[in-house]
Amino acid sequence: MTVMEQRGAYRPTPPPAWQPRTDPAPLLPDEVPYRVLGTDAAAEADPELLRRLYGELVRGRRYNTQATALTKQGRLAVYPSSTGQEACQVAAALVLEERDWLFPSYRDTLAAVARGLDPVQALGLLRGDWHSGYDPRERRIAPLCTPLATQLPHAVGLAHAARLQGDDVVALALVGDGGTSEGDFHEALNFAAVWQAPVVFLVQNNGFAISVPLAKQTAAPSLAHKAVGYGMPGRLVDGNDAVAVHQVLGEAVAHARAGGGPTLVEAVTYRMEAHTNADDDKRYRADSEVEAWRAHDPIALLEHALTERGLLDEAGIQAAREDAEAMAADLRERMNQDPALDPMDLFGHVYDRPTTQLLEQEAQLRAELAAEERHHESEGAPR
Amino acid sequence: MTVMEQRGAYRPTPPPAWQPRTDPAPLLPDEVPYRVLGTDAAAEADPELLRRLYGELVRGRRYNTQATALTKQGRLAVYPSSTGQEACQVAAALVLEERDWLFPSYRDTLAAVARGLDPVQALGLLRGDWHSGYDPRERRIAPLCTPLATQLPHAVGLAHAARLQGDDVVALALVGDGGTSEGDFHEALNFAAVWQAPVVFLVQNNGFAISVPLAKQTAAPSLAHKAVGYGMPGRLVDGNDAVAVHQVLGEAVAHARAGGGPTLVEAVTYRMEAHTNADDDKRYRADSEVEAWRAHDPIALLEHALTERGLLDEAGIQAAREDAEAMAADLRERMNQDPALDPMDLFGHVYDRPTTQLLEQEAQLRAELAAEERHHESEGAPR
Amino acid sequence: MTTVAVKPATMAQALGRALRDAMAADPAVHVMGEDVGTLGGVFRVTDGLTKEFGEDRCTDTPLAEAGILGTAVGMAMYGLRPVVEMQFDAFAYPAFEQLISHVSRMRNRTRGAMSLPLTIRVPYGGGIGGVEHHSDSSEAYYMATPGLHVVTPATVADAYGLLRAAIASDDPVVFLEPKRLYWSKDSWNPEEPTAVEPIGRAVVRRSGRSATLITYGPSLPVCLEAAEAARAEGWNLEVVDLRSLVPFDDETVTASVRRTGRAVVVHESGTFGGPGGEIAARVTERCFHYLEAPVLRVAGFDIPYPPPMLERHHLPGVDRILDAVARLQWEAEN
Amino acid sequence: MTTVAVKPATMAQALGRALRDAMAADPAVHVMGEDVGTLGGVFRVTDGLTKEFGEDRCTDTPLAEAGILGTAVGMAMYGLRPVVEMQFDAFAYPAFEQLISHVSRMRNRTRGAMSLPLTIRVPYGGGIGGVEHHSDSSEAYYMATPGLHVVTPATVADAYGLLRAAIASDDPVVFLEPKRLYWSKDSWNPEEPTAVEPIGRAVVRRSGRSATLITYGPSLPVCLEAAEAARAEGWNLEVVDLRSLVPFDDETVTASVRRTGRAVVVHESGTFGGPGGEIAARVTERCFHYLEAPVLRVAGFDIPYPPPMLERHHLPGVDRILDAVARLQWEAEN
Ligand SMILES: Cc1ncc(C[n+]2csc(CCOP(=O)(O)OP(=O)(O)O)c2C)c(N)n1
Ligand SMILES: Cc1ncc(C[n+]2csc(CCOP(=O)(O)OP(=O)(O)O)c2C)c(N)n1
Ligand SMILES: [Mg+2]
Ligand SMILES: [Mg+2]
Repeated sequence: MTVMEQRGAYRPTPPPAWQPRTDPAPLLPDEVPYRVLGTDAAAEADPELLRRLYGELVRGRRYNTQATALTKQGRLAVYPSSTGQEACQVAAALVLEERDWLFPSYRDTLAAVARGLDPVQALGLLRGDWHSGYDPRERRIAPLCTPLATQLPHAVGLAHAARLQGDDVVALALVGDGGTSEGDFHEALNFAAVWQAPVVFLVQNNGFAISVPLAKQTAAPSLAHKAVGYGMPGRLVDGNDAVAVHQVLGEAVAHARAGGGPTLVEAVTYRMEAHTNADDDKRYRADSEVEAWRAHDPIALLEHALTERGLLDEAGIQAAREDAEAMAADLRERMNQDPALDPMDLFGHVYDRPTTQLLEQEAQLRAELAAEERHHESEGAPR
Repeated sequence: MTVMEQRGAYRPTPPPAWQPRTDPAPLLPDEVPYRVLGTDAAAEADPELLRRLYGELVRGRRYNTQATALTKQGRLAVYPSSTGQEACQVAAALVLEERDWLFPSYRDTLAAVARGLDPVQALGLLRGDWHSGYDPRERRIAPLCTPLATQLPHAVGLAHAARLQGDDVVALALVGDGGTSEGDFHEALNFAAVWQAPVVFLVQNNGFAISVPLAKQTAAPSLAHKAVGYGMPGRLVDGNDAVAVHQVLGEAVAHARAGGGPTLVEAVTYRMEAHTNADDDKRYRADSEVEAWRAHDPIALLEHALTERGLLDEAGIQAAREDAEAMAADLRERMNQDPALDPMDLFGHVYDRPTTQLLEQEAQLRAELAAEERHHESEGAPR
Repeated sequence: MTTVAVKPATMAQALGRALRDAMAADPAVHVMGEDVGTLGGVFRVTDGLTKEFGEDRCTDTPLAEAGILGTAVGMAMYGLRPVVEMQFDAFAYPAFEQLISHVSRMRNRTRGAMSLPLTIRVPYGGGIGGVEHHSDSSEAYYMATPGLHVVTPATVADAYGLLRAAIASDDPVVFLEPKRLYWSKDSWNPEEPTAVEPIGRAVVRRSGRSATLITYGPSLPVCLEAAEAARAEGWNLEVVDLRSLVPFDDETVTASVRRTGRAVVVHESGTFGGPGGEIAARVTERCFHYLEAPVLRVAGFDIPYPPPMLERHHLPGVDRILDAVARLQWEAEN
Repeated sequence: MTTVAVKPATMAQALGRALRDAMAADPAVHVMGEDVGTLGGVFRVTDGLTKEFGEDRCTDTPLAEAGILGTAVGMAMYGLRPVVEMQFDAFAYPAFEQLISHVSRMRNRTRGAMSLPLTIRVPYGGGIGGVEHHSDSSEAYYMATPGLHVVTPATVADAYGLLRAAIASDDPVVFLEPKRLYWSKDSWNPEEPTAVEPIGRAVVRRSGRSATLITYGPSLPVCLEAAEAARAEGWNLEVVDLRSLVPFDDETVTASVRRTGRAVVVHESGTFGGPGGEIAARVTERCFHYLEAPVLRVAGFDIPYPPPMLERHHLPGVDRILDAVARLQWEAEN
C-alpha cells in the first residue's frame, strides 16, 4: 500500500505526545523584587521576628567588620565580607529548623554563624588551619564551598536522600549571581525539579562576581526567571529587606517540606565591600554606585521600620550593639590565639585507613620534624 | 552620628540596581507547538519549498533505512537512526546559507548529508575508519559530536568569532532533549545570550534519551521555556512538520544574522526506532506509543499537504522514491568497499609535528607491521 | 527463577549480582545513573534492579554526569551508599570537578568527620569496536587524585568480590570495569556465596621465574596468553594482577620482581603519564639491585584512542609483550 | 609611559607583556576568562589589555570554565587564537571534559584538517598561603592527555619566551604558571626584545657531576638552593629545568643523567601517579646501565593540598631534596 492509497484515511493530528506538563505562569517571578519594609505590610510583621532579625543583623555586621580586621592582623588568610548582604545571610539561617541543612558558599560564614556555628570554627577555612573548621553533621551545615555552585547538587542529593528516608528535612543552598553561570547550577536545579527534592536555592545577587558585573554574567530578565526552565517557582525578593527575605524563604521552605518541591529565590542585594580584603574594587566600580546602596542598607531599613513602629529605641539599639561588641571581642580574643596544629593530620584523613604509601610519608615527615627539633635544641634556640 | 540621629533623613528606597533588563513576555514560547501543515497556513506555503523539503525527506528516510541495513551487514559499527526526525534534520540543513555552520550531534548525520556532505564521509565515524569522516571546513559542518551538548559552546564561540570578524555567519547547533540536562547546554546558552552571538539552538525533543523518557529528564513546562532564563526567545514547534520547522528556524537564523542574538527552538518529534541498532526499545516503551506517532509521520504529513494542493501526484512520489533509491544504491555500493586505512595515521595528527615519543611508537608499529608482512609471506598466505 | 543457575556467569552478570546482593543486604545502597533503571544499563549490568528494589533504589537520572555524581555526594552525606554508573569512560569527564574537588576530599576536608561511601562504576577500555569516546582508559586521572580508591577486576569472581568490597568501603571507590571482559566467563558460580575481596591486594595469577608481567583489568588475559606463548621462547613468566591501583600492593609486586629480576608493565592506557610510569618507578625504587634490566612498559600509544578499524594496532597484544620481554637484556645474564 | 622600563620585571609582568606583544602582533589573538578585563586578572597578568585592545580582544566572560574553554574552541575553529585564563588550578576542573574530549583531540579527530591554536593559562601550585582549592598542582592530568602540550616556565625570561611560543603554536598548550613565582624577578629586561623560546627543550640551569635534579616550574628555585647547600656535603649537583613536560626533552635529561649517574625528580605535585613516575621511568629506561642508584622522587605527599598553615610541611624543600640525594647509594661508589 503506497502512501497515496492510505491517504483517504490520513488526517494530520497534533504531535501525540504534546502536553505542557505544568502551567508556566505561577512559576514566573514578580516584576519587581518583593519587599515588606517600606511598604504597608511592614506594619503587620511579627514584632518578635523583627527584633530577632535586627539583633542578628547588627551582630552580623559586626562579625563582618571584625573578620576583615583579622585579615589585617594576619589572623585570617583571607576574608570575603558579606557586609551589605546580612539580611540574606541571617534570614537564610533563621528560616531553617534544626533538622534542616544549610549549604553555604565561601562567602557565607555569617549564615553559618547565625545558624549557631561557633564563629571561630566558621572561620577555620579562612584562617587556614584546616579546610573545614567544623563537623558538618553537628549543626547540619555543609562545609563552606569554594568551587562555585558545586555544592548545589550536594544539597539536592541530601534533600532527596532525606525524603527517601521519610525525614521531613529541607536543604537550603546558597549561591552567588556569578555561580548561576556554572553548569553545576543548571544540573542541580534540574535534578531538584525532576526529583521534586525539598531544596531551596537562594541566589544572592550582589551585582558582582569579583569584578564582573551582572550584565556580563547574564542577559536574563532576572535570575529568578531561570526557574521556569526547570519547572520550579522563581521568586524575586529585595535582598536587603530581612523581613521579605525571611518570608519568601520561609514560604519556599514550607512548600518544600510539604512535598511541593524546590524553589529558586533571587535576592537582589549588593556587595558593599571589595570581593575580599585582597581585592581592589576601585578598579571596576564607581564609589557613587556603592554610595547609592548605602541608603538601602539592610540594618538601616530594619531599624527604621522598628523605630517607626515603636519597637526599638536608643537603648535597644545600644543593647544590640553591645551584644555585637561582646561577640566581636570574644571572636578577636580567640582568633588571636594560635590554633593547635598537628602536621600528622595531613595523613590521617585521606582514607579511612592510611595506605602504606601514606604511612611511609608520615614517617618521613615525623623524622624530619624530629630532626628539626633536635637542630633547634642543639642550637639552643627556643622553638 | 548614630543611625538614630540620621533617621530623619532616611527614607527606604527600592534596591538601587533593580531594573528588569528585558521584557520576559516575548521570550516565552507558544502554548502548543507551532504548526503549518494541517492548518490554514499550509495553503500559503511556497510550493517550491514544499517540493524541495519533500524530496529531501524521502531521501532522508531512505538514507536512514539504508544506514541501519549497513549495520546488519557489518559495514557500520553502529547507527543511531533519525527515522521520524527527518523534518528536523532536513529543515536544519536547508535553512542555512553556505557560509553558515552546522554543529550536529552524533544522531545528525542526515542533517549533514542534507547540507551536501557526501553520505560516505558523513558515516565515517560510525563506520569506524576515522573519527571525523570529513574536513569540517569544507562544508562548514563541525565534526559529529558524541559527548552530548559539548559542541554547543563551540557553536557559540564560532558564531561569536565570525561576528567579531565582521562576517555575517550564523551557527546552528543541534542537541537532543537529554542533552539539555548537561551543564554545557546551560553554559553555551548563557554565553550566547550575553555575547548576543548569532547562534540558533535546535533541541530535537524526540521523547527519549536512550531509554529515559522526557518526564525523567525535566519538569519544565517545555524545553523552550528554558530560553527566558538566558534572556533569549524560546520557540516551540512541531518537529514533524518540516514546513513549520523550516519557518521557525528560518526566522531564528534571520534574527541572529541581523544581530538579534540567539534563539532556542524546541522541536517536538519522536524517535521512531530504537536508540541505535544495538538498542532494544521494547524494554522501555510500548508499541502503542510508537504507533500513535506513525499517524504523525513527517513524510506523510507533507505528502498529504502537497497532494491536497495538487502539487504532488503518484508520479511525483514515484520520482522522489527513485531518486532516494539511487542515492541508497550508491551509498550501499560505496560502503561495501573497504575504506583505505593507514595505521600510520594514528601518529600523524596528534600534534602538528609528532613528538619523539610518537616517532618511536610509529617506528615500533611500522616494524611490527613489517614483521607481520614477512610472516604472512613466509607462510605463503595471502594477506 | 531461583532454581536454575546460569553457570558459568559472565562478568556483567557477576557485577549485577554484586549490586543486587549489596542492595538486599543494606537498604542504604542506591544505584543511579543514565539508563540504569528500566533499561538495565547499556551493558545490562543493572538489569532487574529497579524491578526488584523500586525506582527509588535504582534510579534513571537526568543526563548530566556532574549532577549524578554531585547529587550522589549529597546522598552519601546523608548516610546513603550510592553506587553511580558512568555510562562510558569518556562520559565521566564532565563529573571530574565533583570527583576531584569533592568526592576525593570530603573526608580530609572534614578531618574525618564526614566520609563518602560512594562507588563510581566506570566501564573502561577498548577492544569492543566502540566509536570515538567509547574506549578511553582514564585510570591515570583517577590514580593522580588522592582520596580515591581505584579498583579494577580482571576475573568474574573478582568482579563480584571487589564490587561488594567497593560498596562496603567507607571511602569513595572508582570501580573500573573492563568493557571487553563484560562477556567473559570463568568458573565463578553465582549460586555459591563468593568471598568479598579486600581492596588493595594484588594477586599472582601465574607463577614464573624469568620475568614478571605486571598488569590489571583488560590486559590480564592478554598477559596470560603472552606468558603461555613465551614458553616457546624458554621464558617462564610470572603474571601479577594488580586488581587495585590505589592502594597499590607494593608487597606482592616487589616480592615478585625481586624473585624474577625483570619486569614489564602492561596496560591499555597511554604510555606517557600513564599508570605504567608510576609502577615502573616504584618497582625500580624498591628493587633496583635486583633488576637485570629496566622495567619496561607495554601500553597504549600516546594518541587519542583510535577508531574501531585501527584499534588492534593500538592495543598491547601478545607480540608486543613478547618483544618487550625479549628486550629485558637476557644476554647480560649469560 | 614608554620611556622608563620597570627593570627588572616580575614574572607576572613578563607574562602580561607576552600577551600584549602577541596581541599587537596578531589580531587573531584573543584573551578571555574570569576577571581578565576590567580588573586585569586576580594576579594582574592581563592588566591593561582591555584598555589597549578593547573588550572584544580581552573579554570578561561569564563564570563558567567549561563555557570559557568550549567557546574558545569554537573561536579557534574560526581561525582565532584564544588565550584562555583559568583563574586557579582547581577551577580548571569543570573544563576537563572540553579539554580532554575536544581541545586535545580536534586535530586528530579531523586527520589534521582542523587544529586548535589555543593557549590555556593555568596559575598552579602552592606556597602562597591560598585556602582550599587555590594551590593544586594538576600537571599529571594534563600530561596524561595526548594532544596537549604542557609547558611551565620557571624564570621570568621563560615566562615571556614560552608564552609567546605557546600562543604561536598551532596546537593547544596548557601553560602552567607557578603562582609563587609570579612576583619573582630575574635579569629579564622588558625593554629588550626577548627570544621566543621553542617548546620542548629542557635546559641545564646548573652544571654538576654528582647527581642530576630534574625539576620544573615552582621547584626550580628550591632545587637551585638545594644544589648550593649540597656543596657543603661535597655534592656538585646538576639542575635540569624541564620547561616543557609535553613534549618531553629526553635528550637533555638523558645526557645529564648519563653524565652524573644519579638523579632525583623534584616537583610539588603529588608523588603517586604524578609526573615524577613518568620521568623516573623513562630516565631509567634510557639510562639503566649508567645509574648508580634508582631515580628517586621528592614530591608532594599523596594528600589533598594542605591548608595554608601546614603547607610548608608538604612542599618539597631543600632538606627533603638533600635527604633524597643522600639516599643515592653513595657508599656503593666508594
Ligand atoms: C568554579 C570556580 N571558578 C572560579 C572561582 C574563583 N572565584 C571565587 S569568587 C568568584 C566570584 C563569585 O561571584 P558570585 O558567584 O557572584 O559570588 P560572590 O563572590 O558575589 O558572593 C570567583 C570567580 C571559584 N571559586 N570557583
Ligand atoms: C556526555 C555524555 N553522556 C552520556 C552519553 C551516552 N549517550 C549517548 S546518546 C545518549 C542519549 C541522548 O539523548 P538525547 O540527548 O535526547 O539525544 P537522542 O539520542 O534522543 O538524539 C546517551 C546518554 C554521551 N554520548 N555523552
Ligand atoms: Mg556576586
Ligand atoms: Mg532524545
